[in-house]
Amino acid sequence: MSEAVLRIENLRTYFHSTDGPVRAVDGVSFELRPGETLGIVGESGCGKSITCLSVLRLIDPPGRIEPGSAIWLRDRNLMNEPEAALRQVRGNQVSMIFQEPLSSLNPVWTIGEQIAEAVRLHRKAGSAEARARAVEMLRLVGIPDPEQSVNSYPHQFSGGMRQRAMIAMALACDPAVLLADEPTTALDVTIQAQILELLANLQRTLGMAMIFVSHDLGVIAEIADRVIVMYAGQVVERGTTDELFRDPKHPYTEGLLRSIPRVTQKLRRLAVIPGSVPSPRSWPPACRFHPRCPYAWERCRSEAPPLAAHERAGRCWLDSEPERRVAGAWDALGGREAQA
Amino acid sequence: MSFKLVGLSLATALAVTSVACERQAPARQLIIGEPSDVGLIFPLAHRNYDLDSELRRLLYPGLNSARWENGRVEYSVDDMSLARAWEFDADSTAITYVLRSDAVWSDGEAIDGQDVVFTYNLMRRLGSDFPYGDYYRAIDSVVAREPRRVTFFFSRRYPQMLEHSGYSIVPEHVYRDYEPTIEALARHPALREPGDSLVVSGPYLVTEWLPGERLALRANPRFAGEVKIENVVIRFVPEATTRVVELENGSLDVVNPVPPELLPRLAEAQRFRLASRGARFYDFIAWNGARFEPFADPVIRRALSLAIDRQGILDGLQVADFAVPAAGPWPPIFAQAAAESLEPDPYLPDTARAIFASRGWRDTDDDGILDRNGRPFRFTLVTSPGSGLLRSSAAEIIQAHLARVGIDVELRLLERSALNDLVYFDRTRQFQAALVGWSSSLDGTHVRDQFWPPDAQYNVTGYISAALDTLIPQALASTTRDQAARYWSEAAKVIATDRPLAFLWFYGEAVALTNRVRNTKIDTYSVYQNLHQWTLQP
Amino acid sequence: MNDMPERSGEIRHRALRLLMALIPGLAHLRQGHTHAGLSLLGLALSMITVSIFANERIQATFTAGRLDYWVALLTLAVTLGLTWVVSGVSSRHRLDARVGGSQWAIAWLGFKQNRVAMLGLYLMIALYLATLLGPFLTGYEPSVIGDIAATRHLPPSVEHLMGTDKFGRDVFTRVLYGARISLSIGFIAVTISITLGTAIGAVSGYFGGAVDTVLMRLVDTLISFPRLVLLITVIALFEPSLLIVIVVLGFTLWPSTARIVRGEVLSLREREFILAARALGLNSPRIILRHIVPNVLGPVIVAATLGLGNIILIEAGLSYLGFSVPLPTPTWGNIINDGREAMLQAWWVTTFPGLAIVITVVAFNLVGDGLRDALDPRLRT
Amino acid sequence: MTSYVARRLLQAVPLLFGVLTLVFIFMHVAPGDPTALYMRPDVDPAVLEQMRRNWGLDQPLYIQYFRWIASFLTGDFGFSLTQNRPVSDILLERVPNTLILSGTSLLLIFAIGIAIGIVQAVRQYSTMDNVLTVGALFIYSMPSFWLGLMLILIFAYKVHQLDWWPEFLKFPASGVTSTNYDLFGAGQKLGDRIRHLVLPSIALGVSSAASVARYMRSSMLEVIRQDYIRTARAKGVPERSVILKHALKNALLPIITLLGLYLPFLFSGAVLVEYVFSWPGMGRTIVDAIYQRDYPTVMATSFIFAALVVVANLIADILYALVDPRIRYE
Repeated sequence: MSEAVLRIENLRTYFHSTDGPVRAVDGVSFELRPGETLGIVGESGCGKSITCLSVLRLIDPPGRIEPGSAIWLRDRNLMNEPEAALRQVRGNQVSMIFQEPLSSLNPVWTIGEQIAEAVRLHRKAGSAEARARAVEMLRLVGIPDPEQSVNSYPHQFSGGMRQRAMIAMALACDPAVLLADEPTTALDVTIQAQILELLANLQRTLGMAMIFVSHDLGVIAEIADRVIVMYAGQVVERGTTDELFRDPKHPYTEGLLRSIPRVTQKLRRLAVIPGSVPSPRSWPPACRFHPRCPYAWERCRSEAPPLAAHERAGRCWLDSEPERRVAGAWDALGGREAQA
Repeated sequence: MSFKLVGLSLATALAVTSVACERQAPARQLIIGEPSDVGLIFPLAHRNYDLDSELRRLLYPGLNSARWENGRVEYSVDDMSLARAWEFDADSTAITYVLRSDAVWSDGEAIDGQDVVFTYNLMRRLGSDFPYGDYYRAIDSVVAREPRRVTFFFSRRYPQMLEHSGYSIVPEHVYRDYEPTIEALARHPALREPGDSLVVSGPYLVTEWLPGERLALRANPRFAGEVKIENVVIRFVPEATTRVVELENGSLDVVNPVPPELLPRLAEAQRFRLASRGARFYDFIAWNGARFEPFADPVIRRALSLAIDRQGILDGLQVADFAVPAAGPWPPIFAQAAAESLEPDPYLPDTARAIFASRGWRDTDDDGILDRNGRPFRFTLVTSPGSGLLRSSAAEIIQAHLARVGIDVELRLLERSALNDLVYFDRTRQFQAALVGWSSSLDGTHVRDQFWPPDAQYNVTGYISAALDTLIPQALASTTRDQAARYWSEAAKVIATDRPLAFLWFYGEAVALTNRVRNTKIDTYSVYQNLHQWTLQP
Repeated sequence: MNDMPERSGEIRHRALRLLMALIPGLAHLRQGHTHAGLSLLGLALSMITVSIFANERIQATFTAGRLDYWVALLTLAVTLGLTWVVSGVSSRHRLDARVGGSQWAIAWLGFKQNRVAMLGLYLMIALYLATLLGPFLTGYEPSVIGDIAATRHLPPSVEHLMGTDKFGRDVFTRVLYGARISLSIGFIAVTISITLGTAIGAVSGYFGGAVDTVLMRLVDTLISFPRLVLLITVIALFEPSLLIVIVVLGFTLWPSTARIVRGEVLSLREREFILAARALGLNSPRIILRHIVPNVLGPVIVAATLGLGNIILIEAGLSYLGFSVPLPTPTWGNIINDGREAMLQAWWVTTFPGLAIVITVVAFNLVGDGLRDALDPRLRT
Repeated sequence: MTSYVARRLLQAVPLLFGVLTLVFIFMHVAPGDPTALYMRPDVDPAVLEQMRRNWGLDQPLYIQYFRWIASFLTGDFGFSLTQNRPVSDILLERVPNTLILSGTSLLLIFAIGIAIGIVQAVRQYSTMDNVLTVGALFIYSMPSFWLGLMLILIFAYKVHQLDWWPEFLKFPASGVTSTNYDLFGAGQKLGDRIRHLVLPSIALGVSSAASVARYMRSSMLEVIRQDYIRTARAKGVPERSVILKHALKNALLPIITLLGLYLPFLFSGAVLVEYVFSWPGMGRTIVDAIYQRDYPTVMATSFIFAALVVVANLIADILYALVDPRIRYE
């Protein structure tokens, strides 16, 4: 494999308040290779979105990326770059699309203006040229009648069209990396599929790398080559999509997988991970998952498990004591269960 | 970022303004500050405003020219009169004026007898639109037998014949075709937007009128006499302090009037001088016995008067140079004043208290307020607030003075319209005591207006006096001014003794001028009567 | 065994408790609540200072037979007493302890965090105290005129903190007494306008339809007309007096409150608990009074605080045009107006009452803003 | 759009009608009499009575009312009882002056208010933010006429006595133009007008500017937290453009509605400020007319005031539609 286009090392993003730091992202490392799609999955509040924003260094005070973190874009550490250089990276080499296409588009600007702005900024293009590019991009993302649509305002688009416009805007400058932060969550299921397909196609044709953030394992399974699972600000498991789905190492991943409804399993009880995501203000000590874990034992409460440096790894003591993984532990836990 | 924008626009604005700062010294221009605007600049439309009258006389001289001399109005012919001579007929019921041959309207038309006839006819035809009916009521007819000879025929011989035949004359050729109502005349283009096209006959032409802001005058080249100051601007500045600020900054040369509050300050300044208009106005308290029974007693009225320290108030407010305590309705400016004047009531609070006690008013319950039969000596004094008025300052002090002798005065301030309504128009006289002012006439007739007959509109206390019943008809029947003046002053003496009102003081408004302005004649009759003769030192 | 240190500790403890009982705020200070402690201590100290300096006047209270002296004395005693009571009670049960209590307790906590708003609150308390204590804070009478020539227009000095006016009256005294009128005008007028505005707004929003249309047209009419012109016209109709000014201000300022309340009610009307109350068959006045009014109280209180400042400004403007409370009753507007003509030689007569207005309005606005932030978490930034 | 404007104007008719009816009733029930200006002892009370009859003041109130409505509908504002001129002439002179003064103030209010609000929002909780917040509050709490008097005292009086004070910062205390205005060149004329406008428009507008700044600050803070601002930043837009291009237009939306709200407030202030600065505008006209019971002038001026407010609200709504594409008036 060729060298990583993006490599995150020990990323820590804390929010500082008078009651002490909120460790939203706490030591996350991963790498993204050219042309691949990396899925990041986890419940809301686990730090996925903050990780994405941190990559572009779009963290506002009181949030701060702690020293010691490194964001390598090929051979540049974005942590050491000045703001002006970062602006050259944003929207140009690394682009981002967001969950809520309506609120993420400026309501008082036309779609065309918003796409063209990035082109004008990064390509030093004139307004006619930028506009032409906007039309081209709209056509590329499959918006009908792009010459007309370019003059439309976001509120005149449907949800799916808005997300397509967002994608057009993000890809207008041919970025090497696309950060997609739950781009399909707010959409209808049918539209979701269309957008996923569009993203997959575009990624293939444009040859860019993509980080795809979602809480939906089904979506991840469809689009990602490799997956990292995040819990409580940390990476708890990584591996290829296949490996991960076939044989989850971490009980959290296991729990997530159990909660996916399957068409094949008629009328089976659908499992939900008991308890709720802990507050980032005070993560549980030792293994952060232990209060919700069906297998947890003494060690989990006293000692934090490490994440091995392999391509395939899980942050769990079960790795060293696999015999403790007993069947039926989930059911015994008697968490809230829902009817599928 | 946005700071730069703001800064830039500020800088531009300042640059532009600084261009205008290169103040050229105004070329021979006199700037006058007056509190309120003029009305329609048409002599027959004038309101009871000082500036309206001043401007009327300045722009539209009458047949004769009036001056205040030796304590009375004297009539003569000079450059401010349209006639060069007049004569009475044998029985003194007709006056024939000979018009000056060099008198022309500002548009070049000659002024002739027809203009005079037209003017006096128009007065009559205007009806209530020209409310000052005295001017024509005794005039049977005005006849112009020759272009330059006009004769006034009066129904009888009386003292004001010269005054009444000396009203401003308007050009017939300009207003001939207009319907005789002010509303119709006001639609004349020259009156709607006064400028050079406004036909006048006095020393000044109107160049521009910006209502509410200023009126600019320019010397009339067709005026027969000499005009010293080419340009005069009258600015309307309602706020008295601002007027004085502008005077001290040099952007005004004349301020009329100066409120009492600012007199001491200007009196000290070397660069200015103050000219008094002569003590013609008087303030008084009307005691309405019908609404507060004790006031019906002349002895109580005298005691009240003794309890007010007039000189103390004038000294305290530092206006003693511009006002004198009053005893009756006869102002000190009149020629007869010196001989006939009475001593104003002195300040004798102890005597006052003794008088009250003699009438049964004592402080029996020890609350500081006199009482009789369980009723306290307490009444409401109405007056109007208003800047520039001596009396509105004085009200509070009078309240304090009366409190010292045990009288509880409640002040009630009414807006001026409402006060007029209450005191003068509403004949049921729903007030107990009123602190108001009056300006004396120039011949003594105000003695009738204010005190006779008992049911007259302005006789607000319903004052009755047998002596006046004989004196006033005699005064009215007089044929000469001297004869009438004797009766008027006699009547004034009667009134002073009866004290239907507490006369407080006579005062004259003061005009402030920079020392550059010379050769002014400012008196009780007029401020700007000889404006064209004023000079401006560089 | 060794009870000596224990005993001395006991004594120290007792002495300390005695001291804490004697000196208000000390307990708070010891518990680390510097803010509360210092304000209590300061309040007590200033009251004691006033008592010492106004000794003669306090004694005069019993002979003068004047209401304002009694009010001042009462204020002095009550304030002093309160500092002890509050110090004793609240140092033990602090309000903070009751977190999770009502919405108001939470709002108070939020308000307390806001330093500027607290400053406003302190200013407001100081103003009201000064107003009530008026007769003890000055040695002069506001309306008594003495030897004018000798005392006229004296510049500020130790004798006359803010100089004297054209009648030789002490401007500081007049400003102090003027506060009484200006603040009470504001207070009563705001009460009227808030009550009226809340009632009309609630009715209009709750019933909607024709009632709403008619009432809101009225509100539009009143709002779209320059307020001062309206006030002048109305006051010219009657004659200016304290009562008329209060009533007219109160009855002309309600539309903005009505608008706010209506907006709140419109959104409340569709909420579950109102629908539930309706489904239960409660009658309209009951629903409005019991369910709607309490829920719009927050914005109304904010409007009231901001309106108070506004009314003081308007009253001053009316005074300037001669349309307010007649002389010699001092109001701040009156004093400014009175000194206006002497502005060039006696700047102090206009300047100090003006500053008094500014500080008062600032205080009310600070409190109003603080309340808004505290009561409406959405606006917290 | 045209039909929308027409509909709005039509809706304003009952409002204007209401205002005028209110004023009519208040004016005519108030004591006082326009003939007072002509009152003099030598004037026969019968003549004054005749004047009142000529003006129709002896008629029952409802007849006066309908008569007045009738002439009003035909566009006749009547004849001023005290100035002896058609009311329309008076208004033609006065309305522009008031519009110049309030217009300048409005510009000042929004320019300064918006600029300060932006700075405060961008530097939230900084020292500058706090200083500006407290400063704005102080200014906001000043009575406009008092501020006017103080401005005159300082900038039109005291500084005139200082030699070192720059000439162009010595302002005139009153008036609209200098007396020798007509002799000036075009540039000087403009400068002269601006010099006369400085103090009154500050006295009139500065308190509202402070309140615009407060609104702008919170509006801007609200907008800055929006997702599309994050989008803009993620596009690599420089911070300055993020604020001035992406955020400003959105943050201005609630501010535009203030435009209509401030006009009545400004007109109220104008009544006082016009007095202090001898500015011949509508405010002074209406107060004088109220004093003198000049009914036709009061009615007509009230109408203009209310009509201007209606128009300003309409303009605000149209502006809103222009800035916010989501709103379309059909």
